[in-house]
Amino acid sequence: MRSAIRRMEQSAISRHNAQIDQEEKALEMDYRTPGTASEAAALLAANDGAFVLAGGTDLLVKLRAGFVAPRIVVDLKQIPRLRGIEHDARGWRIGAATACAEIGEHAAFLAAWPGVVEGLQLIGSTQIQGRATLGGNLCNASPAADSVPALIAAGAVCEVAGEGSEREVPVECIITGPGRTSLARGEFIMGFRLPDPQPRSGDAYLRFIPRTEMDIAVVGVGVALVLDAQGLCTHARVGLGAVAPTPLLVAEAAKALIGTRVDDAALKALAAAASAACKPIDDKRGTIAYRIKVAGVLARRSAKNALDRATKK
Amino acid sequence: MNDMTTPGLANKEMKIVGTRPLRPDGVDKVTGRAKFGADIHVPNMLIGRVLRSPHAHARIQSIDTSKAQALRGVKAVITCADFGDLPSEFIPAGEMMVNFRDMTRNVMAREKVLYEGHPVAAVAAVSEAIAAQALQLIEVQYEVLPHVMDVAKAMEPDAPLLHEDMYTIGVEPKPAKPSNIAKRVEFGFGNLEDGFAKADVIVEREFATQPVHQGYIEPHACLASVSEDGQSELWCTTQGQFIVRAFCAKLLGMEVSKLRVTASEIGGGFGGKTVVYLEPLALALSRKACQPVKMVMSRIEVFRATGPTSGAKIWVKVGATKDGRITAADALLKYQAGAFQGSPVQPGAMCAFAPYDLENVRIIGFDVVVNRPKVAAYRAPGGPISEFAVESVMDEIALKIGMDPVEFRLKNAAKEGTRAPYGPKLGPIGLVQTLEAARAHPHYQVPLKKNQGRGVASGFWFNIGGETCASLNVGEDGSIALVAGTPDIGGSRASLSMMAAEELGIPLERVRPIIGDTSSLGFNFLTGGSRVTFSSGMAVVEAARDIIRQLRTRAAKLWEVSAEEVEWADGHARLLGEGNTKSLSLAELAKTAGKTGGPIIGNAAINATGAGPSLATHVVDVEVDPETGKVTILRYTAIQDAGRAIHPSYVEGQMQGGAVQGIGWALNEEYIYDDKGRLQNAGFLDYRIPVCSDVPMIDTVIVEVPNPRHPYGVRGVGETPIVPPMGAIANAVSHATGVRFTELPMSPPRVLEAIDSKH
Amino acid sequence: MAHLVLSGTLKQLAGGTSELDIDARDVRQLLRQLGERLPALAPHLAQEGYAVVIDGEIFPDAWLQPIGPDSEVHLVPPIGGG
Amino acid sequence: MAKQHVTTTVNGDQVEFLCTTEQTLLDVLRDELYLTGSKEGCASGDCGACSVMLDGRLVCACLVLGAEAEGRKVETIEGMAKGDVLHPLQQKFLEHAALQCGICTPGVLIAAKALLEKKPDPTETEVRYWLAGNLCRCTGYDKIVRAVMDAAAVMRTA
Repeated sequence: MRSAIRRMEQSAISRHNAQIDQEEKALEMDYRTPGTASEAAALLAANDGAFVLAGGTDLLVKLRAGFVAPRIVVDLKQIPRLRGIEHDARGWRIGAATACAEIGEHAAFLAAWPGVVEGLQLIGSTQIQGRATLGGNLCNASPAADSVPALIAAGAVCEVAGEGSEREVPVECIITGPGRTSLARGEFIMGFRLPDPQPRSGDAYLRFIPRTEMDIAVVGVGVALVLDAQGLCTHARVGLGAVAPTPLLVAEAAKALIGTRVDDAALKALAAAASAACKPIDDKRGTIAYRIKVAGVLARRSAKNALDRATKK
Repeated sequence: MNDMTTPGLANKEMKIVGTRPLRPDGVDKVTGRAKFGADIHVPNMLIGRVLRSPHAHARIQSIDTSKAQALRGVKAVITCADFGDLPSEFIPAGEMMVNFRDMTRNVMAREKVLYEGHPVAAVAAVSEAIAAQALQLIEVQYEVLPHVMDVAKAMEPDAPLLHEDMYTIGVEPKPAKPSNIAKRVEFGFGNLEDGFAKADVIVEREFATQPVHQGYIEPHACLASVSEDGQSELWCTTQGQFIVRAFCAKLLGMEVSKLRVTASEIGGGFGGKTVVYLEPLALALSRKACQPVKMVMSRIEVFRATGPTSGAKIWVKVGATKDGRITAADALLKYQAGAFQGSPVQPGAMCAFAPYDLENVRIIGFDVVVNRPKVAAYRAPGGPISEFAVESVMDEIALKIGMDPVEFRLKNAAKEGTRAPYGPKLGPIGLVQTLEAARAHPHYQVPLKKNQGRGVASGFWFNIGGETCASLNVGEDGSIALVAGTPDIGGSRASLSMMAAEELGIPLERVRPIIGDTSSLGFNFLTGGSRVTFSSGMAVVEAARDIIRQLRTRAAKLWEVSAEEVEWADGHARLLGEGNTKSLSLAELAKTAGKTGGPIIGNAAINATGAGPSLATHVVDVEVDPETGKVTILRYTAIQDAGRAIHPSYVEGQMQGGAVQGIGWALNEEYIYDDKGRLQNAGFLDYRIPVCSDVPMIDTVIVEVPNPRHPYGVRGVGETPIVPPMGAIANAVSHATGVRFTELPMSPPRVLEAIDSKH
Repeated sequence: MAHLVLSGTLKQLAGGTSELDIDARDVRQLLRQLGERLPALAPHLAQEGYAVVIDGEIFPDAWLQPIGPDSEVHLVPPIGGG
Repeated sequence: MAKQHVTTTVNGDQVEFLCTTEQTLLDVLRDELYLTGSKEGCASGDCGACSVMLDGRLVCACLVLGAEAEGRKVETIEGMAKGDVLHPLQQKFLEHAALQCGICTPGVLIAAKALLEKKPDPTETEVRYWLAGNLCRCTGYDKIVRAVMDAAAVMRTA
């Protein structure tokens, strides 16, 4: 009798284990390193649960915390077109999987777009800089991504690759909500295009964090502006981060600067417009009231930095 | 008990004590060779993982582990059923009064889960992945109960009750109803009414602090191996291998001699590694699986389920005359204990006004349970919380009567013979010296600019002694193996070797220190209470003197004289008397030890008493951004009475580290829970401890008022440095902004709100 | 006779007694006599593991520590540390 | 579970290992190669205790997959001293008592070495910001910063 029970238990357990074997197989995570964009697009399109790996600074954290369970991890870093910084007739091109540290070390790009570099250099520690990428920072789709407001302000455009397709999309059109992007299945970002900066132009990025480093932005503001020979602002773009479900391009804030000398009155109007554009939440990093107020403060300070740079050019 | 005083100590010229040699364990630590808790692997090892409660408060209706047990690769699953229940009584365990009913429930929930992260089951499996999978197969049915996180709310009569059988201790008659108030304590003397009647100025304020975590960088880790006959080995990161042995043996119903505990190198503790979490679970899993089990906490688990120290609500009222003499001081402290009784409200109450010489004083404290992890000791447990509030009020009084805050403190400073608020008279202490050093320091004269402020605060901590053993084994070449029983958490192998070498009169390099396991020495209380350089130092000195007695006897035998005719000086036995030049070095005596009676070892087994309080005064300058509320620390000077600094670099290190932990506590560190009692910032990203770029150099001044009850005058320095920072910084921020800050942390949103509401 | 001073919680538990002279030559004798003279206090002292303070120096768990004839004695809760 | 076969260079030696996709470089270093000098303090890139060099770049080993090490060069704390000669940073950390518990020390040393290779004469502020990703709870950073500055001075004159 007892042995019969034991046999029954044994068979139940072995059935259970067989099921687990199958589950294990199903849970197995594959790792691929495509060498071309089309190979990568095909892998991403063909597989449910395919995740892109660029710098890994977000994906690996989510993986360890059990927030994601990829079936296949597609490492894009072996695709030559996703690496490096180039300059051509259209301006600057940055491979989407280029490490931020590498971009920060590029003297000519730093001279051209100091605000963009300020933003991307604020992504995490020195160690994170060695891995984090612009493509990853954007596609992680955090409202607080540090590189995004400055890229938006700079008018950066993404090269989006898909299965048999390529298209260009403005940075501000990629993130559609926290953790969500407008990219279709199989699509990924290959690179970022930035124009050559115009004469008498300047850009800047500032963020607020409780410490001096290592925090996620409570508020981030990128400002890019162009002056005419008389010092009047002819063009401006303002990007805001961490104050709404997505980073924002704030036309009203830009309007506050255009046609002015970026004087105190204009800066005050800019701050008011930036604060008015905020639709933040209360969370562990800041309150609604705090974010709205500080967005205005940082918009003003950031615009001043951009102005200083434009005046020196 | 032990008379270890050395008359004329101050005049004795030191060769090693007070210098700054390289630490003996240093090379291992800069090369990655040092083995910390998670750094060992043994054959046939399993990986253990813990299933934790997702609820802040719930009744456990059932736990079904059958599916997890059946999973291939799972070797053991345990729940509370694997631990015997223990009655609610305080019994001494390793020098502490411990309620094992609570401890067994904290390591593994029984009837209820009392905080998010409370363990409910654990598994051991052949791999981490299988262990993780097994956890998902354990089915727990909960009846979710209302929870309470706030200390004041938990004290209300209709608050959700954590323990149906908790009746407040310390009130007569015993309360008729159970409550979340575990204990009421009161200290003080004099007549408050009379005192306040004499005051020209009275300041009365309420304060709030948040729980803060010790924040050691090394997560809890251990490896347990129980053999079929019950012989057990445990390797773990702990502040006290003997305490771990005492706790685990009791929880698992083992004889202490069957359990050998080895302390790994410890990657920070600050009080947080004075309790057990994983250790009894790993032993229980290993006992069931008959294989070694390694367990390592994730950072998330560390935040959810270990430490922290209490959050609190505090009320303080102080009266003083116009000329700056305090006439009365009153305080009410409500400390969160976490899920089980035992907040540090008692020492917090004892310390609150201890830096002051008072005639009329009262402190009342409440120990209150809430649905948070059980608090653990954290550097000067209880002191920083109450003294933050008191130091803020003292600053405000000084401001009101127009007196310099250092001057005000000097007028009221406790000194030798002052009656402490907890009763007895104090021995020699160095508070006045730290205040005078603060006033004389160039920092105190630096002019301040707009939006900048300077704050001052003093702090008191007791320091402790306790049971301690040490042995010194003389090798055949005269080198010394030093065995201490207190884990080295910040350089104590250096200070202990230095005292041994100084006593014996030999070069430091001749002493090699190790931390012994629980079978190599008699019982040692843990590394904590700033006791190691004091107590283990005392034991080492006694062991060294034991050796010297033996060496003199050996030399006397060789010279055929009596031991009284032989003195020990500069590492040599010397024959006393006019014209005698006979001398034998330690190495020479060691070489012939076998022929003169056998190997020479020095032992000490003591209960160290006579620990002296260490007092400190900190000065800090801050700048506040009036538009964002961000506080920047511009300058920081920490001044402390060390009694005697054996290795000044490591004394400074304690002062600097404590100050920076205090900066974190003051400005950014806090626990953020959602409305269901789930922790929202269980990681170093959003639990914001100071990073390197957040702080300036921390200037230090070591004051030395020797402790007459220690052979080298040592007081112990590790804890006091975290007492003054919160008060000092709050005072500085208040002066920079013109708004009095009474809530920690002074995070940017809170500071900005206060500045804005001023206008 | 050593002079014992009780304050705060202990005074309340001792029914308001704040000072008493005790003929004790060491800590164990002191605790034994306290048990006889203030029975309400004794269980509390034992459960909490109170330490004896003799002339300003704290002695936890030191039964044999001598108490001088003119000593001032206090009782304090045990101090731990971090 | 199927494992990846990886060939890589660690501290100048070619090594091979098998790992699953989810195993990080830190897991591999510690649990497969038994190089336990790199520590896990957070597993999320916030503490820097696992700092290593990957093809000459400072990274957190907990944020790199083991499989990504294929064909790369990894440098860890175990390779910092040459024979019995400590690196000047290691020596200065000992002289300045720039460690207490020592758990963060390997990561701090690797990060500081990367800084001095890039910037031989850093200011205090540069040192502090470069090391902001290396948490230390014991020292308050004072002696760490001094040790790095002093090592930099020694290395410049060497």
